[in-house]
Amino acid sequence: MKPASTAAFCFRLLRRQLVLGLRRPVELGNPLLFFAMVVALFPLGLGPAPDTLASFAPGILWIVALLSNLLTSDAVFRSDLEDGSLEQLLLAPQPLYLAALSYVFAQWLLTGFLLGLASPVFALMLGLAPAAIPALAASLLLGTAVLSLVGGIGAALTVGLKRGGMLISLLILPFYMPVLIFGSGAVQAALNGNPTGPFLAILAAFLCLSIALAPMAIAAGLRISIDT
Amino acid sequence: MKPASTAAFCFRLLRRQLVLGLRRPVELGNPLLFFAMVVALFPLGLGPAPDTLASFAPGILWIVALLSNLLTSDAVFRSDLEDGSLEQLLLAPQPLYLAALSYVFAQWLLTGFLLGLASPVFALMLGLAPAAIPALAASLLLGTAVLSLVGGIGAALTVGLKRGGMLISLLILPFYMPVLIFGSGAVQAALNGNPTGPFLAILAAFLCLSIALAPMAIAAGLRISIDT
Amino acid sequence: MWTLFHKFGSPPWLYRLSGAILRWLLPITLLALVAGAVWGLLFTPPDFRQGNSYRIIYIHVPAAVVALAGYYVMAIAGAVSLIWRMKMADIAMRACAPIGAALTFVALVTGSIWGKPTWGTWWVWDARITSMLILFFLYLGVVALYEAYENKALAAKACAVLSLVGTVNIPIIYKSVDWWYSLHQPASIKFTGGSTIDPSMLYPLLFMISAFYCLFVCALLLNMRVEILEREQRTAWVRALATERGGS
Amino acid sequence: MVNDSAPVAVVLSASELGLERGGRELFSGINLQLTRGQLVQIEGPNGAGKTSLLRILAGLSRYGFTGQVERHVPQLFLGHQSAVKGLLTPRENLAWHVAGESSFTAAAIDAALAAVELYGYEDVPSHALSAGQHRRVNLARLYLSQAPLWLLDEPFTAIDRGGVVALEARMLAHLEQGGTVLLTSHQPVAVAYPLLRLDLTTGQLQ
Amino acid sequence: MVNDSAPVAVVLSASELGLERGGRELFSGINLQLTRGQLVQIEGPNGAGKTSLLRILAGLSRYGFTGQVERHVPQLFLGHQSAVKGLLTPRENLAWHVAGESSFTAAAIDAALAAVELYGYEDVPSHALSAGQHRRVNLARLYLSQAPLWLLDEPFTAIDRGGVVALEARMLAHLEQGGTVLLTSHQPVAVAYPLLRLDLTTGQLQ
Amino acid sequence: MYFESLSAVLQMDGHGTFVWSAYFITLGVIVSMIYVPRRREKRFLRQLGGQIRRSEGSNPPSARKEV
Ligand code: HEM
Ligand SMILES: Nc1ncnc2c1ncn2[C@@H]1O[C@H](COP(=O)(O)OP(=O)(O)OP(=O)(O)O)[C@@H](O)[C@H]1O
Ligand SMILES: Nc1ncnc2c1ncn2[C@@H]1O[C@H](COP(=O)(O)OP(=O)(O)OP(=O)(O)O)[C@@H](O)[C@H]1O
Ligand SMILES: [Mg+2]
Ligand SMILES: [Mg+2]
Repeated sequence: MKPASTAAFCFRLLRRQLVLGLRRPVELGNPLLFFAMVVALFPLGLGPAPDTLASFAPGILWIVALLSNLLTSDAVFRSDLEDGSLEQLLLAPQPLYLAALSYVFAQWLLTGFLLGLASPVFALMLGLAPAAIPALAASLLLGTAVLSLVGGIGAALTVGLKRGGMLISLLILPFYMPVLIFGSGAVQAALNGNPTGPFLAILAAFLCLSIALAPMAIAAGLRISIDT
Repeated sequence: MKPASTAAFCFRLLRRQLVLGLRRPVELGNPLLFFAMVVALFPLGLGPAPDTLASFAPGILWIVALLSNLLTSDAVFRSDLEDGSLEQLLLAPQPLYLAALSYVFAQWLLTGFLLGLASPVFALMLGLAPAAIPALAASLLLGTAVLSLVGGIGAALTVGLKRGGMLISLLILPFYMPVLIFGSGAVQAALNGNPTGPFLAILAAFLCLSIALAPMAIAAGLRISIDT
Repeated sequence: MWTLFHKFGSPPWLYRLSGAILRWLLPITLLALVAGAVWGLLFTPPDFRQGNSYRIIYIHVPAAVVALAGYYVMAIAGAVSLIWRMKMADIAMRACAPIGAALTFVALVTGSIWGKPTWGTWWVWDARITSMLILFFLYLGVVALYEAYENKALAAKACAVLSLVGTVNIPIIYKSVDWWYSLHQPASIKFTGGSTIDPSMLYPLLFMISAFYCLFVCALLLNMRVEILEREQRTAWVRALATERGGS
Repeated sequence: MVNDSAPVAVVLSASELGLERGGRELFSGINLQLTRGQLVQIEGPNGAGKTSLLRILAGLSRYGFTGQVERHVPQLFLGHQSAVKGLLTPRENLAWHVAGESSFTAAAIDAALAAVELYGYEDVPSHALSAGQHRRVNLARLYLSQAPLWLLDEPFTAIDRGGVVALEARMLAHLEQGGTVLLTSHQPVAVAYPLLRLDLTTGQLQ
Repeated sequence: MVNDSAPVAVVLSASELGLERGGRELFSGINLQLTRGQLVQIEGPNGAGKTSLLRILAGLSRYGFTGQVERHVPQLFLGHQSAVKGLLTPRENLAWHVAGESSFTAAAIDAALAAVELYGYEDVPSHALSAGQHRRVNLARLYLSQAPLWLLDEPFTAIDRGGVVALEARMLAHLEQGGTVLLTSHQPVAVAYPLLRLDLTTGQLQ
Repeated sequence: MYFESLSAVLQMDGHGTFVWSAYFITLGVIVSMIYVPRRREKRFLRQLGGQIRRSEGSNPPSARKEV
């Protein structure tokens, strides 16, 4: 038997995950709805004064993006573990590193990517200055990819636990914090008329680092999780 | 066969749910840790200036409480559906209304109640004036009970769905909003030195209303969800 | 060298060695802690700006310093356990986490008590404090992950992965929090520079820091001993020990 | 609905049951009168509609079928899923069972667990049990419950040969005490007792 | 590790396997040499450790057991869980299977689904299938895969009698082509082929 | 010694509550850091010893293997 070529296999996995996500908005969550919902909560909770809201919009938008990523990360591998697909994935002859990357990439496309695309609308709802919107979208697109990769590590380590609850949020929120700082920093810089390039460059560096390392940690975590 | 008395049955259910929650100490600590971490995200996202943080504190704390409730109420019935316990619950001769109430009560004890008790610490971390802390704790204790009941309706309606659940939890969200408004209003009133009694009374009225009605809706939702 | 490495992998050897070390290290540590506390509390002059509340420094700073170092000890043990599959490294890593969490907790609580008279507030979002809070979360994460796994061999592997991820990340977290703080530049509150500290305060402080390091080693060994016994409970030497000492 | 006016012997009656699933008619015109002391096996290949019928009879499916069901006595339903919580021990699973039967004594629970050969596993978290042991926890309810009507969906799944024999003996005892058993199974049922078969295609009890 | 230097006939070898779970020794000293054309059934009551052994042999359990396993050929492992996604149709489940075998043609997939009597259900979401049909989707992989070594954990669960006969025929064909089958089952295996039994208590292959 | 009297030590110019509570909390944590593992070790050895004596005295009632 010759196994499927690795590229074909990864593409197949990606397609499968995307179809699953699109068939079931609950599972991978509907980050856009969550985002909209929580953005709507902020004026209610903080009071609707437009100027304070606008000045805090970068932080608020980034925090909400981070939370919506946190919530959906948990589910990346869970259903596959429960129905036995994960066992089969680990038995596949192709490198698990790339399979893990495919899973995370699909998750990012369905959450961070969509969110980055839709963020201008929410930014306008909170009264963010239009000048800062490109920086917001760009930082979200880059930053959420890092979040998805890091979140995947937490998901892989906790997926097999019978008594894990939402342990994942404890594990990965600390690792999310640098992304939050530089992400909201980029938008703030754009608001203040400073160059956003350095911020985006740092986020891109984070992304390179996590593309290189996170799938390895995910693969290790999955092997541990599957072992009862 | 004489079935167990209804009171004994409810007590048994409550005990079961609490033990299930406590078996995972992580699960128990989780709402608290989640609360702590998300509170820590705000200074990182919005900047550490103490006065702005303090002025946002009531809203921030209430939004975080609401989110952590939203996240945990989704799971109230899910594992019971997946392992078949929910079928058995619906076949029990005792009134489903009370069984539903037991489930929600256990969930509230493990989330909202703990959160209300721990909220003063987080309030101090965000620099909330000590005078507003009793109002915060009281409003959280009352309000999260309403949130748990309302969240239970959403959970019951969506638990059986293979696809599309997020939409219904979106339908539930409008019912959360009055709680958010009056809850953060109570804290704001205490901050400004106004009486908090009226706000708390309104929250208590919400609570009475939802104790009377929500379990009925939950029971109806469960019957629908179980029917394939 | 290689034989030493193998010896460290041998549970009964380590159990006996740790017993021997603890027999003299533990009393010394406790004595040093008490001596340092007395020195700091009674025999140093008060700070000219903060008065006597600065005496908290003799527990606050050592706890913070050792807690930070503990994370690296834990991560190194995790790496050893993953790469060489050494059981004792598993155990060391597992034992670091609760100790580190406890010390971080001490640093945060004493700091927050210190903050009240000094800055008039229990908490500020300062760079150092914020990153220490994050470190606390990291430690709790390792403890919780370990507790959540039922199979302790797997738990150790999972924690090793997590703490390695942490080692890559901690410098990043620290740098970004520093940068975040400098960006916002709140003028009202500032730590004084540590370099201007007077020798009459510095010596007891250095003494206390060493005592806390010893405390860390003692607690680590104590925790490792229990862990060794629980893991090895089916081996002959543990059962002999149990009949001998637990039989009464 | 539990209806006390019916003659005592009839424990469950259904008339003109019909069901359509995913555009296929699974069965129609099923008339069923279960009386005390009957052992009935629902027959049919995979996908015939056995589980669907059982859920209708138990009252779990309430919409989407045609016909009437009347339940006259308390019932015990064991479905495909075992209703066993992995985080609870077998003992806790039985003691705090959600089906609302009378509270069982600790001795009764231990006896039931011993009967399904889980002696020594009472205090192990159920997720650490093997597939068959997991199902046995659920089967222990057959030794505890006093419901006269049993509705069992594939009770032999994952059970070893000794376990199947014990289960058949338990069914026989129940039948001889005047109980009723309605079950589905792809394995032959070897009970020394007259076995009626319900054919889903014809709707006839033979 | 797939090791090509071994003699072709040996597909899997294990030496001195031992496992302890929850304070109980499940088995020890198991030595196993599987060669081409062998049909082996692992025997033992519920909780004996059959599933645990199979997972060790497949390479899914990597910690906590003693002994060595060497895998010389690609394998097909079917476990207790079916690895069938409810949201995908049977066709999609097979076409996008995660086990990384070669990409199957649509015709091959349809033929396999027909072989497990799911013709007409190819495009139904799998969660709308009955218990047996759900497992059949997974069994369809036996008609698609070209792995010489099959590790099957209770393949007959929830399958009706006709399905069991078809499955046995498929196993026979695989064995006659030089394949190897290692399975656990509480039901008797009726294949017209020499059946070896692995007794977990003695560790002997008979 | 810097202070003149015991009450001066306790009060520390009004900062006494802070300083002493910080020291006592630290003391509590340190004591538990040392005490908890020691107690766990003792209790574990006692339990295991008892278990061994029991299994030597009487055979386990079921046929399952106890290691
Ligand atoms: C609740 C949080 C904390 C509070 C309120 C706090 C408060 C203080 C105060 C008031 C001082 C004296 C500053 C001065 O001399 O003006 C101080 C010193 C110090 N703190 Fe903290 N602290 C906290 C957490 C931490 C943490 C987590 C660390 C460790 C990373 C830390 C490390 C230090 C060090 C090294 C000093 C002495 C050196 C210096 O004076 O700059 N503190 N702290
Ligand atoms: N949710 C659903 N939506 C649509 N069709 C369904 C649904 N659930 C089951 N079906 C269909 O109903 C039919 C009968 O299913 P059922 O589970 O009753 O079969 P069964 O006789 O119990 O089979 P098995 O022996 O495999 O358990 C199947 O053909 C299945 O496709
Ligand atoms: N996660 C676990 N932790 C502790 N013990 C476990 C765990 N999983 C299984 N066991 C124990 O291992 C033993 C063997 O389990 P296994 O699943 O291998 O049995 P099996 O032979 O496949 O049984 P069955 O016929 O019921 O499927 C059981 O006694 C079970 O209690
Ligand atoms: Mg069925
Ligand atoms: Mg098994």
